[in-house]
Amino acid sequence: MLEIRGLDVWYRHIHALDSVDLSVRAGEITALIGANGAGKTSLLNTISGLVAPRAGSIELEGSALSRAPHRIVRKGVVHVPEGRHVFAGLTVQENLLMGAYTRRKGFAGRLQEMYRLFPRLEERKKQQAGTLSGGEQQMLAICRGLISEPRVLLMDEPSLGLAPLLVREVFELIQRIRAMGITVLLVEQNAMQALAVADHAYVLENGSVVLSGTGGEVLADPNVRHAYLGAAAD
Amino acid sequence: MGYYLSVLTFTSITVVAITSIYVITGLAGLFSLGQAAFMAVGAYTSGILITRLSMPFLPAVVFGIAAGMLAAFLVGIPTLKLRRDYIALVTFGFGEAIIAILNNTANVTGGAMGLVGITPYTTTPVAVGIAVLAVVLARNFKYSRFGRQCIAVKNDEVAAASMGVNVAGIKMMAFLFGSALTALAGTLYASYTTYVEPGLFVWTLSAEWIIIVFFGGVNSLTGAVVAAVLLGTLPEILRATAEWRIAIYSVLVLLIINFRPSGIFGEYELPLWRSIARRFRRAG
Amino acid sequence: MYFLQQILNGLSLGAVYSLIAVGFALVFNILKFSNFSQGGLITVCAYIGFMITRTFGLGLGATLALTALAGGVIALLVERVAFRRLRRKNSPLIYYFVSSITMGILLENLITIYFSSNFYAFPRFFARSTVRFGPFFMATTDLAMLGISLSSLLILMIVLYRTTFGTAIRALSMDMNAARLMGINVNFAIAGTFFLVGVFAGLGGVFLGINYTLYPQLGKLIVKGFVASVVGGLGNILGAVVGAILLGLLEVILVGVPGIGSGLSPVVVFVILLVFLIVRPQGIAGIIVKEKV
Amino acid sequence: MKKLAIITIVLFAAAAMLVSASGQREDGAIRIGVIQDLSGPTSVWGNAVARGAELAVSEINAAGGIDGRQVELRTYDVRLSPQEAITAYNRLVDQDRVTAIVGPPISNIGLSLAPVAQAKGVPIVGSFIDPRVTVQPNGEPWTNMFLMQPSSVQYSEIIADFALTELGARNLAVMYDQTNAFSVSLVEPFRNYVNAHGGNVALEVTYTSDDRDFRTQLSQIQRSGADAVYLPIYIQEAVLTLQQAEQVGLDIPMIGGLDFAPPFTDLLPDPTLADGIYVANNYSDSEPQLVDVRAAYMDMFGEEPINKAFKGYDKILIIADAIRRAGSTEPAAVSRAIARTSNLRGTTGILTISPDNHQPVGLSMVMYQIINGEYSELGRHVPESHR
Repeated sequence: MLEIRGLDVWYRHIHALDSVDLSVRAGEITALIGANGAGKTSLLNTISGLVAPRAGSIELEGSALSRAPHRIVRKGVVHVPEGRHVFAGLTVQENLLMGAYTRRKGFAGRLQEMYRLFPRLEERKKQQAGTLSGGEQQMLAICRGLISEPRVLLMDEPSLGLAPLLVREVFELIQRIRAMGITVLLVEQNAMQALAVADHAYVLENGSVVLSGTGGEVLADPNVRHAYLGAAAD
Repeated sequence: MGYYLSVLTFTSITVVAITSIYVITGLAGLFSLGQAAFMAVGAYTSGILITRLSMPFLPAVVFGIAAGMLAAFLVGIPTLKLRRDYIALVTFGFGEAIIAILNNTANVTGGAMGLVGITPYTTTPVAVGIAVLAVVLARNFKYSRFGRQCIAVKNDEVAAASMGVNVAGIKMMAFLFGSALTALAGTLYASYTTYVEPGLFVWTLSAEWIIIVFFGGVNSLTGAVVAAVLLGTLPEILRATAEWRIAIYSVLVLLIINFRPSGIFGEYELPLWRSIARRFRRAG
Repeated sequence: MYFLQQILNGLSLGAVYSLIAVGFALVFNILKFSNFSQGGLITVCAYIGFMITRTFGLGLGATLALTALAGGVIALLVERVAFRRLRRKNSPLIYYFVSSITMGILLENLITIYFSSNFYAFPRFFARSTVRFGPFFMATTDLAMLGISLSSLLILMIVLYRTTFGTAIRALSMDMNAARLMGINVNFAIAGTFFLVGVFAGLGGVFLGINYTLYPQLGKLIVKGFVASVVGGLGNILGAVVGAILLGLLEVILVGVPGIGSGLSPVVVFVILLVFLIVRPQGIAGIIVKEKV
Repeated sequence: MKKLAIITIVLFAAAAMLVSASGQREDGAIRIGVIQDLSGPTSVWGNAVARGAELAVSEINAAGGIDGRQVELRTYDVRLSPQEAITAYNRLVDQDRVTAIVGPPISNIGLSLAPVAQAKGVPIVGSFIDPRVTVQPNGEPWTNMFLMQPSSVQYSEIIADFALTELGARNLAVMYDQTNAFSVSLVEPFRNYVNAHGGNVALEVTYTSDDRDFRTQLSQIQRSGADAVYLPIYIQEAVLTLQQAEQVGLDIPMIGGLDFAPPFTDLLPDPTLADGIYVANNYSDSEPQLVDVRAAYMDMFGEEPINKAFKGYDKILIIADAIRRAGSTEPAAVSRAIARTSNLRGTTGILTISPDNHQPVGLSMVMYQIINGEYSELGRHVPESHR
């Protein structure tokens, strides 16, 4: 579905991504794990057009993906950013309206779907998003991404800063998103859980892909166990 | 010859003013829209002392600088703790207030009709000498501990504070030092033109100085000084284009800001300066 | 009685300031800097409005509409020339400020070059120069200005709070990158905002021109709009209007205070400003709108 | 980084060289400098003076020049800045080697030029209204500064005398711009004259150049019971004042300064708003030589000349006359000749300059009353003490 070849990204003098190759298959959850600063977020930002690569190509179903964020969203590639980034001063409903900015037709119907998915959001639809709890904001951020009926959903650290109970809820949701037929590219620090739900996984280190395989294969890799799961296993 | 000397003198005075903006805006990241008012304070203090008390030049300059620093201290205490956007507004309001006071104390300042007959002490060598001195002082400040702290505060106040920098203190120090230089420029100006009036020190002059600093490169003292010389003389070079020259000047500045936002010099400093500074540090 | 009349005078002065302050607030809202090119823009619009009436002999309504349109187009150009590249390069905010001041100087000087060997004034649009309400009166142009600035403000509010595009502009002002990720075309939305700013400059320019005649430094008044918009709460539109009206009232009242008069009122305004910013750094807007500080 | 810096500096240096090389004098032409605000807040006047001077020079050249030599103008913009004025003066003197200079109608510029001109010797003929521009604190005239219109003292005395004798006003009010030197300079002599001649200045109110609402001041004037109000103010504020005076209901006679001269009534939304205003102007539209100059100006520039344009014209006449009388283009000789200008017929009156204070002698002002939006001439007014 999404083919990334030789992607090179620089921030002034910092080499953030070093010829990264990666493919995301349709209908699967692809997980991307790695330490802080490994380049995971840079990769998502590059796919969604926030960051311009110095070299490399990104193709969606065989045709090159535009570099302008609003065209990328129109193509159905939607990014749920790290740290939620809900529009704090807008109401919940307005946030969802912004999510549907590129596909306003049928918004009312899809809004009801989202509210069915998360009744709590409906209760708070007139409330400013900044006043929601962290978990609610995360749900809002995901719904805001889903409401445009994307084909590929890029999710950056959806479980960050959430209580364990909520973390489990998020991972259940991710599986449900896959069940809806939406392809997911998931960036997670919570490697154990991510790999458990992922069909495919990539490990990034210092801007390069060092390992890839099915979720199970990567989970079984001793280096990965040592580097990323050590703490979780203890 | 007299023509070149007068251009040189005015350019030197501009250089002194620009070093002050470099310290305040370039190093400490404070954005003063009322800096011209400190020039007015320096100019009027020295001008009044010279005309009314027949004070010699040097003490008049010292009093002028002291008055400028006192004003900066009074404005700085409540202001420097505010968010940066507000500092621009407060300094702007201060500038307007100073002009209002100058206009309303006509029996001392001459009001709108200006203060005339200031003895022309500022000769070209004096102005050039003081300009060089101001640049050397600013350079030493930049490479001193305080200069580095200023830059840290400019880049990230919270981080600087966590590293033990006294944020409010360092801002105040830069503001005081900068305003002393601005007032110095004012004393030179008054004793060169022999005539000052409140309308000379409006906020647009402060804005012009900021434009000059950015033109040269806000992170480069070399750039600020070179820009002061270039842009200070540009209207002179363009004199023959009459009413078009300020338009040409603006287009040039827009081009630089747009296509080279770090200014013509970026972060570059003359190597000579750096090595002198290093020697200073070793000696100090 | 005298005092009530003064308040009426202050309100009409505040209406002038608010047209300017709204323009400041709109740009600050999104790009987080005080756009000083607005003064030049207002001056250019005033002269354009004058040329339009002189050439086509149009009435006030048509002149306002055409000038607002022209103002919008010029504002788009200003955004393109002075700010778009800065945005693409992610330049620090202070560059926008420098760019905007320079742009303002450029616009003012272009007007100086073309128009500055004589004074010009708009023809008279209203048969009666004042409207009386019992013992009170108000200049017809002031009343029209108050009416048009309030109604255009209302329209602006409807656009911002009731349309998807307006919501997108607000979203953009809160989190530009998140707005990008929603598929909002940021360049387009910012251009749209500048168009609105230009429309306000067009309206303001014509009214300033009618009231104060035409001269190249007409835009100098924007400093009042600047003060009002900061006092109102940076980037808050309603706050800017309230700030502008308070400033107008304050100035009119101070003139009547013995010992202060017009001459020392900048000093009093400065002291009030300082106290206000220390006591209430979030601006007036904190009281009125809960939205962002 | 270094490359761009070096390129910029080299370009500047080249431009500077080019500019300083352009200062060569053409053979035979007499060069006259013009220092004006072509940009900045007083650009309207500066441009008008410059155009008036241009017209005068083109007429002189068409008539064969001065003593057979053509006249060439060098015009520099100083945008209301003493700093620019000083460098422009130095440049005109040192690079362009001008014989004399047409000065601006701005006293502040004159005040900063007086000491420089004293030192460098090239005379300036200006319309600086502040007497300090032409007279030093010790009472001696500044050698090279000349005024060609009534000084602020002469001017305000003419108006004060008119108010007292012709209007019969006793209680006078004054409203002026506290931040404007022109405005301020016209207040004190007015007050002194009125008080010394049996009148009384009942109220003085001020505003600043940033103000746009004068209704409070105008109400104060109305409540003061003054018979008439004197308004030595700039044209934009004059327009506002009249509109707002109507709103406040202030309808005592108003006596305006030069800024109430044409095209003032054209700027009003309704010219009849100015009815009842008394205006002092430097010249009369009925004088025959003015008609030709006005027609020529409109021909050349496609617009009506304003008051300052005629002054620009006359400044050239004074300089040309002095060069002819001196028989030389040496600045010092021309300066001495200007100081002895006498009975020169200009557009703004018969010009005679006093060698004692370098100000014009016996220059009357033409008084007008505006009736039905039209200027109606009341004749020239000269106080007893000026004759």
